[in-house]
Amino acid sequence: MAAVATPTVFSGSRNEYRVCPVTTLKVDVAAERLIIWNAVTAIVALTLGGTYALLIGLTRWPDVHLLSAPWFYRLLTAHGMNMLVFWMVFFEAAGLYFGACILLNARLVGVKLAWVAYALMLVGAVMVNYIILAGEADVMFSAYPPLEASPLFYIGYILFAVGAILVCCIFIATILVAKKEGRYQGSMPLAVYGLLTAAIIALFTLGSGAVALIPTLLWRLGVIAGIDPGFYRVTFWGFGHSAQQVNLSAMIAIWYSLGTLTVGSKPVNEKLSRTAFVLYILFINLGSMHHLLVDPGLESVTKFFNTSYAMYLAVLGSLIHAYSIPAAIETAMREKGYNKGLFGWLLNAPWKEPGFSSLMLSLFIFGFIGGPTGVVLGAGQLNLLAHNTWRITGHFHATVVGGTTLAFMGFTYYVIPLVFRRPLFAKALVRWQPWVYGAGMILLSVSMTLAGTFGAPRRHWDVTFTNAIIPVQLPSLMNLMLTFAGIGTLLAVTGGIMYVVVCVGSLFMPKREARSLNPLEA
Amino acid sequence: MEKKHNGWEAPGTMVLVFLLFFWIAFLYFGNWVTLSQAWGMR
Amino acid sequence: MAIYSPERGWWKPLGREEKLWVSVAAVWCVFMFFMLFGWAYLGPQNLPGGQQAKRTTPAQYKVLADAFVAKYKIGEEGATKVPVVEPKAEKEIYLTAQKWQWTPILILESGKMYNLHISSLDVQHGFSVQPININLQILPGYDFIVEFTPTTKGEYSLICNEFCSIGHHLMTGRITVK
Amino acid sequence: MAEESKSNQQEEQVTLGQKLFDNVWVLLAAGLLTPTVLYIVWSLFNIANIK
Repeated sequence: MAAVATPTVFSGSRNEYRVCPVTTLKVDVAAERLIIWNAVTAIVALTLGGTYALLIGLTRWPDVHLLSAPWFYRLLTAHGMNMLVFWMVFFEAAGLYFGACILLNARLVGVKLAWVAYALMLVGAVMVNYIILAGEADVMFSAYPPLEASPLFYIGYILFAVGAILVCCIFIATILVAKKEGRYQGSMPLAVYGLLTAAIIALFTLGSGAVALIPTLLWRLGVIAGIDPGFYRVTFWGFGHSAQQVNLSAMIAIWYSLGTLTVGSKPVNEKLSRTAFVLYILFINLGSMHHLLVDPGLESVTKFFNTSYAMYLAVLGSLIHAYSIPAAIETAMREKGYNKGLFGWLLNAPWKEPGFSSLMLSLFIFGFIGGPTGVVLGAGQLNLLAHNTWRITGHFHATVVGGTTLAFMGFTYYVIPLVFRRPLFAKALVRWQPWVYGAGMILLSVSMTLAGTFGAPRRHWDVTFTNAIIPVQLPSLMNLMLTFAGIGTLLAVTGGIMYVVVCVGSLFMPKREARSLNPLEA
Repeated sequence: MEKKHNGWEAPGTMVLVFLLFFWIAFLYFGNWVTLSQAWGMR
Repeated sequence: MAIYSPERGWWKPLGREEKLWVSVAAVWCVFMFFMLFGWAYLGPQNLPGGQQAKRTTPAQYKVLADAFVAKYKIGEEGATKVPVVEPKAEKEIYLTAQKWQWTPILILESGKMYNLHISSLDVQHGFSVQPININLQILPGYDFIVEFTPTTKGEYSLICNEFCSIGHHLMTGRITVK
Repeated sequence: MAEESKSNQQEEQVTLGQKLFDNVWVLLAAGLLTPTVLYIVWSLFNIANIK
């Protein structure tokens, strides 16, 4: 910190730059290429995961019951891996390069290493997809030992994780070098701060994943005799749940960015927002304990302290963002003159603009459904009534899909004109996409939650238990909820198809510089 | 921050976050009620 | 401007509204934290604590569970002859999870306190009592001991809600409370 | 040179809190240490203590 920043921009650097005509930001061309490749790969993973989502959604709809049991479990495993890991992390890699290079006017450190990271992640993702579809890893996303998957599954998982660790290190190195070279003055922008939070959380996450998965691989290779399932659960969820906290932090960074891009909002208080991010860095990973609340062997104090993120301090962080993001939008809109009444600013907001509607829907779904259900499920005694039921699935579809995925989708509509430098394809579709996807996700996650309260288990092919030796009858209201969930799936998949059509179509639009910040006019 | 609405910077947001607060409290206590139907576990 | 660097000295006191909301949120967070412990005394139902588990192995556990079934067996049910067990005057009762069946069918007395031992002989399973929806994670190698008192009479179904390979949806069982 | 001393002066005015929040290494250490100790080590200690 004591070193004096000397503005030596460009000197001694082999990197090429272009200047964006709309934002006047300086763009490292090498980083831009990485952003494009990572983002495109993310969308391929989303397309795969979405196809599986349609098939498994139609299977859990009792009147349709499409797939056979083995294929249901197989595609559910593939759906989890593609959505929770590959789509998210590839998109976040693109986001980290964007934040570190473009927002800081900086050069990407270690371009070659970044391509190595991309290759590792790609090889890992392809291996995992292949081995699952080949039927040699019907173990779900969590892959609890002693369930056995082919060693190639774990090798793919680990290769992907190593690639992701490299991405985080490159990101951190880039912002450190940017500071040293004086590429930006003072503190980094809030959006980059959020991405830094995500990267730090990701490093813990991936380390914990390595501690879980490497011994499991050794066990599958016959090097060690076995692996303790309790040890695996602790370390795996240090990865599995924390990975969603990475998504959360990245999503919030994107919320702040979208607020600025759409209505020109400015954080109401930098200290407040940054404090919330620091609370995440410190405490949010303790939330991994949510998965272990009804596990044998852990003391109640361990469970309570960790599930509460040390006195709910990470929840406090979220509540701060829940205030500071809409407050920033409100003050920006009021400064523009929309000052009428309590909600004049909200009624006159640019709802037709896909970035803004995604932002607000994502805020709403995360804030009113995903977050609060998480707080309820995280209370130990209540978790007893919800563990492994479809309530859990409903909770994380509201957070990671209705929240994070929707925010990422909204951000894409800015990335395409500004980074890919192509106008959006089918603008009429773009306007409606966030609404269709958001509505589907609300219906899906609420139906899942309610079905779970009536006892519907997660990861389950047949809740009528037709061929079971001892018959079981679950309440008929649950069947109604399962049907609603099926309809929600169809709606959300429609929104997903709209998104993919827009993205793929845009790739074939003629290349040209953006003319406006508004993606519908660019 | 010059333009204030009756002395508040963001009164609409304040209403929204308090709605959120009551919603969380409702879900939290509402769920505790369901516990009384369950078996006593210690 | 969240995508641009802030002014140099951004460490500024919170405004009136920020202070109000942060205080409300912080009080609520602290309240929820203490209620986790509070409910342990006020609430009717709690998580099994850490001392309520023992290390075991599938082979060791099978010996205990088989002896329990042999001692109190009163009948059989279904195509695979699932034993029906009524453990009269016994506090320590054993339930076994194995692909894909909960064994045995238990007949318990309402209002009596039991130590229910649950473990798995193969992979992880999810103990789930319906329709009261009580759920526990069952691991091989861990003898999970749940102290509980069935308070309501009737037939309760057991299902498995942790994926336990391809026949997962066939795994059921029953607890009858008389 | 004048500019340099000016930015030096500004650096002095920045509060300790801001300096800590801006320090990537402090954040990194905190973010790795707290969950490792409170979640991983504590939980594994519990599990190791089962008889």
